[in-house]
Amino acid sequence: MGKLFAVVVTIITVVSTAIFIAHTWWLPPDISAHGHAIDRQLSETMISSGVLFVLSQLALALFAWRFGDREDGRRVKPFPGGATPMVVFAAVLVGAEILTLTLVGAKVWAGVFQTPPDPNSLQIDVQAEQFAFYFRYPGPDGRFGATHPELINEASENFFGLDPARDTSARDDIVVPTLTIPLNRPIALTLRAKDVNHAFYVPELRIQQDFVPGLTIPLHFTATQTGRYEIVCTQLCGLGHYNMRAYIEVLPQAQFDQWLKDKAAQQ
Amino acid sequence: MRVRDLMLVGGVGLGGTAMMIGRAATPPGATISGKVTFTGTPPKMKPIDMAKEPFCARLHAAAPVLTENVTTGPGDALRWVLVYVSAGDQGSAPATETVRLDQKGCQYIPHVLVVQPNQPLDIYNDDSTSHNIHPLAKVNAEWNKSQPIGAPPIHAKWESPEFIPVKCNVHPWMHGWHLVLTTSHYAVTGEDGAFRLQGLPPGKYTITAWQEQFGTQSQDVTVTGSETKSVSFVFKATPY
Amino acid sequence: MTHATVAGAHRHAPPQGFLRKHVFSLDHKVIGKQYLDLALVAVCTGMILSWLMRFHLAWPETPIPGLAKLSPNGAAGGVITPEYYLSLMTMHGTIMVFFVLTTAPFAGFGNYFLPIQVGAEDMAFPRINMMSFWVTLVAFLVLISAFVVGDGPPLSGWTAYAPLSAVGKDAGPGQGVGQTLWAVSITLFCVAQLLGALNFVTTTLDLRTKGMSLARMPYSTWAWFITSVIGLIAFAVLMPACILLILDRVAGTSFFIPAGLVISDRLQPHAGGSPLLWQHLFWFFGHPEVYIAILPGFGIISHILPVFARKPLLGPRVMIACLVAIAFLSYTVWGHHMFLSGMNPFSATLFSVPTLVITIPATIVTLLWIGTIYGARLRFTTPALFCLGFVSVFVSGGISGFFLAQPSIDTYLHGTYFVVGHFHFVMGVAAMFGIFAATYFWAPKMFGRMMNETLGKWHFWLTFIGVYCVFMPMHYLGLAGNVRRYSAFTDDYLKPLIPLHRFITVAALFTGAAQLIFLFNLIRSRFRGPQAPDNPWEATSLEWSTTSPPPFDNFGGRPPVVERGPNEYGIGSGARGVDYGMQAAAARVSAR
Amino acid sequence: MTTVASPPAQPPGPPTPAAPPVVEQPRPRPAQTGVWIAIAAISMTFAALTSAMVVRGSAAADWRHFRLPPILYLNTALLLASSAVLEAGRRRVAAHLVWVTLGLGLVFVVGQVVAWRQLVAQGLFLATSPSSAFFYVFTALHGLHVLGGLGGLGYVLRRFDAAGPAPVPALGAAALYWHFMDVLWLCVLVLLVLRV
Repeated sequence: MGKLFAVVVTIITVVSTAIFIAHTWWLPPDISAHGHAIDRQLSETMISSGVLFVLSQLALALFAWRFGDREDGRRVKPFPGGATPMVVFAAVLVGAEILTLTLVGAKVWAGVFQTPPDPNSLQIDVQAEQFAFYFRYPGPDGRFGATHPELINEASENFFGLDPARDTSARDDIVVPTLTIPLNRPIALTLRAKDVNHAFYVPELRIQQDFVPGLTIPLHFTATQTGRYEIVCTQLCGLGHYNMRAYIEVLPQAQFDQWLKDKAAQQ
Repeated sequence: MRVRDLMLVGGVGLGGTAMMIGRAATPPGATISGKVTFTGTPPKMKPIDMAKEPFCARLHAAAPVLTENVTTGPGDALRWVLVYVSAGDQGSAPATETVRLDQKGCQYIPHVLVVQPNQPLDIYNDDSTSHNIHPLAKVNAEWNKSQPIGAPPIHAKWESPEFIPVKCNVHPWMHGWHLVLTTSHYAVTGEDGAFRLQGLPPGKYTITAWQEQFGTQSQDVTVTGSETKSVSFVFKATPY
Repeated sequence: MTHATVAGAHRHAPPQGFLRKHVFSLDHKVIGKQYLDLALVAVCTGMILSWLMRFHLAWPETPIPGLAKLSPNGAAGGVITPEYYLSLMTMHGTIMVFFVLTTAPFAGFGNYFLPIQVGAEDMAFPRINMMSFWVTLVAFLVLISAFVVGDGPPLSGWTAYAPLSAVGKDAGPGQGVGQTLWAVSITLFCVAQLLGALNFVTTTLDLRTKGMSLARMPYSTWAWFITSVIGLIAFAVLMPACILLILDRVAGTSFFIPAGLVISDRLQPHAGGSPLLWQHLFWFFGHPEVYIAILPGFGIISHILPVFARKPLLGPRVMIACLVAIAFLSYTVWGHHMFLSGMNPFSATLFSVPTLVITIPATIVTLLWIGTIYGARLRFTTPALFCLGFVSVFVSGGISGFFLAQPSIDTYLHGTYFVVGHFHFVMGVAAMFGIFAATYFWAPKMFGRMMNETLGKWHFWLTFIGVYCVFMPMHYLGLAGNVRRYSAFTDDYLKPLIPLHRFITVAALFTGAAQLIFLFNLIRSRFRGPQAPDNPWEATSLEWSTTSPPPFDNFGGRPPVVERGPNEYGIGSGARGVDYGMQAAAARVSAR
Repeated sequence: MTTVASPPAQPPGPPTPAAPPVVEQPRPRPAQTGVWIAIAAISMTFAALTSAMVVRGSAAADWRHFRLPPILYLNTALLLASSAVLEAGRRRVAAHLVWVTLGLGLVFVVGQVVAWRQLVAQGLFLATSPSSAFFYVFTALHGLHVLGGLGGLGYVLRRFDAAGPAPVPALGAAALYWHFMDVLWLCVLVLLVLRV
């Protein structure tokens, strides 16, 4: 029975680890300026904790194989050195690993979430609602119109509650359901929720952030590859949660300028 | 089964307006007909970008669907206006035929749907995506149900007269109306803004026109015999 | 404390009549079994819910036969609606976390064995103990009633994040009456667990028998004791939070609902509340709750493993120190659930450090178990296999904690199946393995009959392989960015992952079906099978000094006098024969 | 709480031949211990609510300050008096003093209800403002715990009536709980005076 246990645990360990190593299922390619640091942190954690995982599972398997009761009256053997050396060793080893991970990881985290956005960033206002994202560009006047929740009217596509009748800066605001951004330019989003908690997650951008009703939360990044990717909601927001998505369209600067001009003309 | 359904939908989509204007082939009695128009600048009918739901976005890739809260037609006509007898109706037999609401291409078809109390209403999902129907009723019982792909039609009915806004919680742009009326004399204007109320016994009636954004207007009309009277409504429109 | 027969207040006459004996009993053993029966009903319910979810995820458009009849609202034509999926998920999480993982290892086994293991006749306050069970039962019934009342069960998850959980029925089906029932149920549950924990702590402190010093308490007793201290603090925080949530829902207050929310086209009449306040209060409870679920498992494994290794636990004092350290640290880490919640990003680093530090005691505990096996004479009985399985799945689940504890990596993995795989391994499966080990180990004591070993081993192998097939792939899904709490995977980038989901579903259905073996074995052994001797496993702790099952007052009026610690295995010459020293001399008591 | 009397755990091996003499310890009093533990849990509950109040109040534009109903101070005096009476009752093991405490406690609860009615008369309801909401929540939750304490006193009085020795441990535990209700109320009152 002990040998069977050892074999099963070994097979499980080897297969699980092999799939991780082979990257059979893995992160999509990174398209952000900051993502490589996160990927490196992930790989380092994967290696160090993977070693711990394999060693402990194999030790468990080995001991189960070796130390079955053969009813031969053999005396039990104490663990070499008792608990203390092992405990000290484990504490030092894991402690060192934690220290490294924290020091490096805190730097990575701070680089993404604790730095101010580039002053030349493109400002885009994001509103999450059940169950869609809407993106607002300030339009030719460079100013966002004020929002009034009581004026929100989805039937007339007034998703942000703008007041074009009285507020002239609101008239040229461009509101679209697809986040269209230029390549290699810092983007600064302000996240606001209309109703409940939501989240902004683009796996390729290696970025995720919750929307919290009542708060305006900044988020910034730079995309380094053109293409069309999905933005998904990762914070349970109600019955349509699974279908809450938008696309992010990364365009070369010239194409983006043209797109913005076309949109402004439609307002 | 599926094909028949689709044909039925097509039929309703095309002929829906006509069916509602002329409910029966010239019944006896008087007729009130006319046109609903607007003055001033109405809000733009904005194209709806359905990028969030790729299935629907593909359907409308060539010509985007426009917002329907204020739908205008040639000659300043106003579409989707309900015209009905709000006072003076002597009552009629309750309607029993099933009314059908379709969700097709991420739109409610028809946008404005009229039923009488307890008239059976079947709601179909004709899209390859999940929909949600949430009538924001206040007098009647409010409900909120999703209809996934492959789910059977939802059988509903409304008990009391009420104008109920209906929304899809999953697709923010999907909006429609369920108008529950006790009278059987009503019409919803088509693209030309025209309406026709038929089979009215002689008497004095109040005719009311209702538009979801501009509100209501009423006129008193007296008819005798089988005459045809003409009435028109003009709503004042603002751009915002 | 040492004098066992503490005083008249707890000594009560054996009850007469069926109701007093088996239903409204004050006997901690009956109450413990009642908790376990409740947990059994709850776990079956919770597992059926997970089956429905898994089936729907693999084949979202295929009708499930019979479901249309059971739930015409949630699944017309047998196809699960998105809101019904979320309801199933919410109920699965709530039932499993509260009514299984808290109820079985802590309230159930703790109730039965804590008093016996310290040599007491009963809990310190038998009446409060009984009340605690009945309030738990009412809480469960209130929660379950959400299936049949109103628009169905709530859909905001077991974490019930405000404002989704606070604004009422505009937020969707089930968010009306259903969500209120949820909040009431959890409030009641908190009250019940506070009463239970009060009993556990008092009993441990005051009712230990002669010679039972703190250092001689078995590890399971230690774990229950520490768990109840955690529970006293955690449930005392969740209860007022739930009360505030109820008030937001029914009385129009705005504790958690900010101004200007437009939900279902309606401007909500609330102002100024803070959604993050709910998250802080919830996770201040929620993270320690994870340890409430798993620490009894730690204790049970540390208690059982030496029995079958025939060897004392390696580093007993270190083990207890680690349990205490984990309990203490569990109150400093709740923010790691909120790295991306919009709280100050600087505090993410502050919460990340203690989270990573917790891995030190957790690693040491694991190494102590593995070190205990070294040089042992392992007897591969079913409970022993579940102990070994526990160590394996705990390692697997614990390792993924390394990733999620780091905000920089959590930026990518938060809200994905990686998290689902992690917590199912570490608190779901590991805790369940603890429960299984405890059941096979203590069933002879509780019911007087041995459980069938062959069936038990089949159950172990199928479950052990099954859970790896179910939960290991979830880590791969998470790495691929698969978002959790989705009722269907309609996103382009998720579609290639559907085959893996189908694999998980098939594995989950099989693993679930394997539990029927356990259920059959458990029920059968109450009536059939060989009579259990007093000490079938040759263990040392006090419960094995009395009869199987123990008499009404546990020791037949002769409280044991403890002479040794619980760790005396592998002593003597090593020749065949007695290789262990019992904590107290076995005193054959007359079975009633 | 009591201290460990027995020897520490022994290493594996035969038990030590001469066990150290067992020192007589005071009898454990589970009722007392239980109340101390309950005090810890209740403190935690009120601490959670206090932190919720601080968080909720820190950024609120809708926080409305109001004057506390003056009757609260009278109620405070009543509660403190009841505690003093109970302490005397505990020392003399006198049932009639427990009765007096029970009466004063009831009057306190009624007084709290009067305070609510005075607030309602001012138009301050539960949902009017977060300040009034917290006021009602704090006073109601404290009131519930006082009612629990009254139940405990009732139990002690029943034990007085029954045959047998006077319920000294139960009385001690009930008194401890009752004094804690005082301390808790004073904390709540200070918090309300400062914040509301």
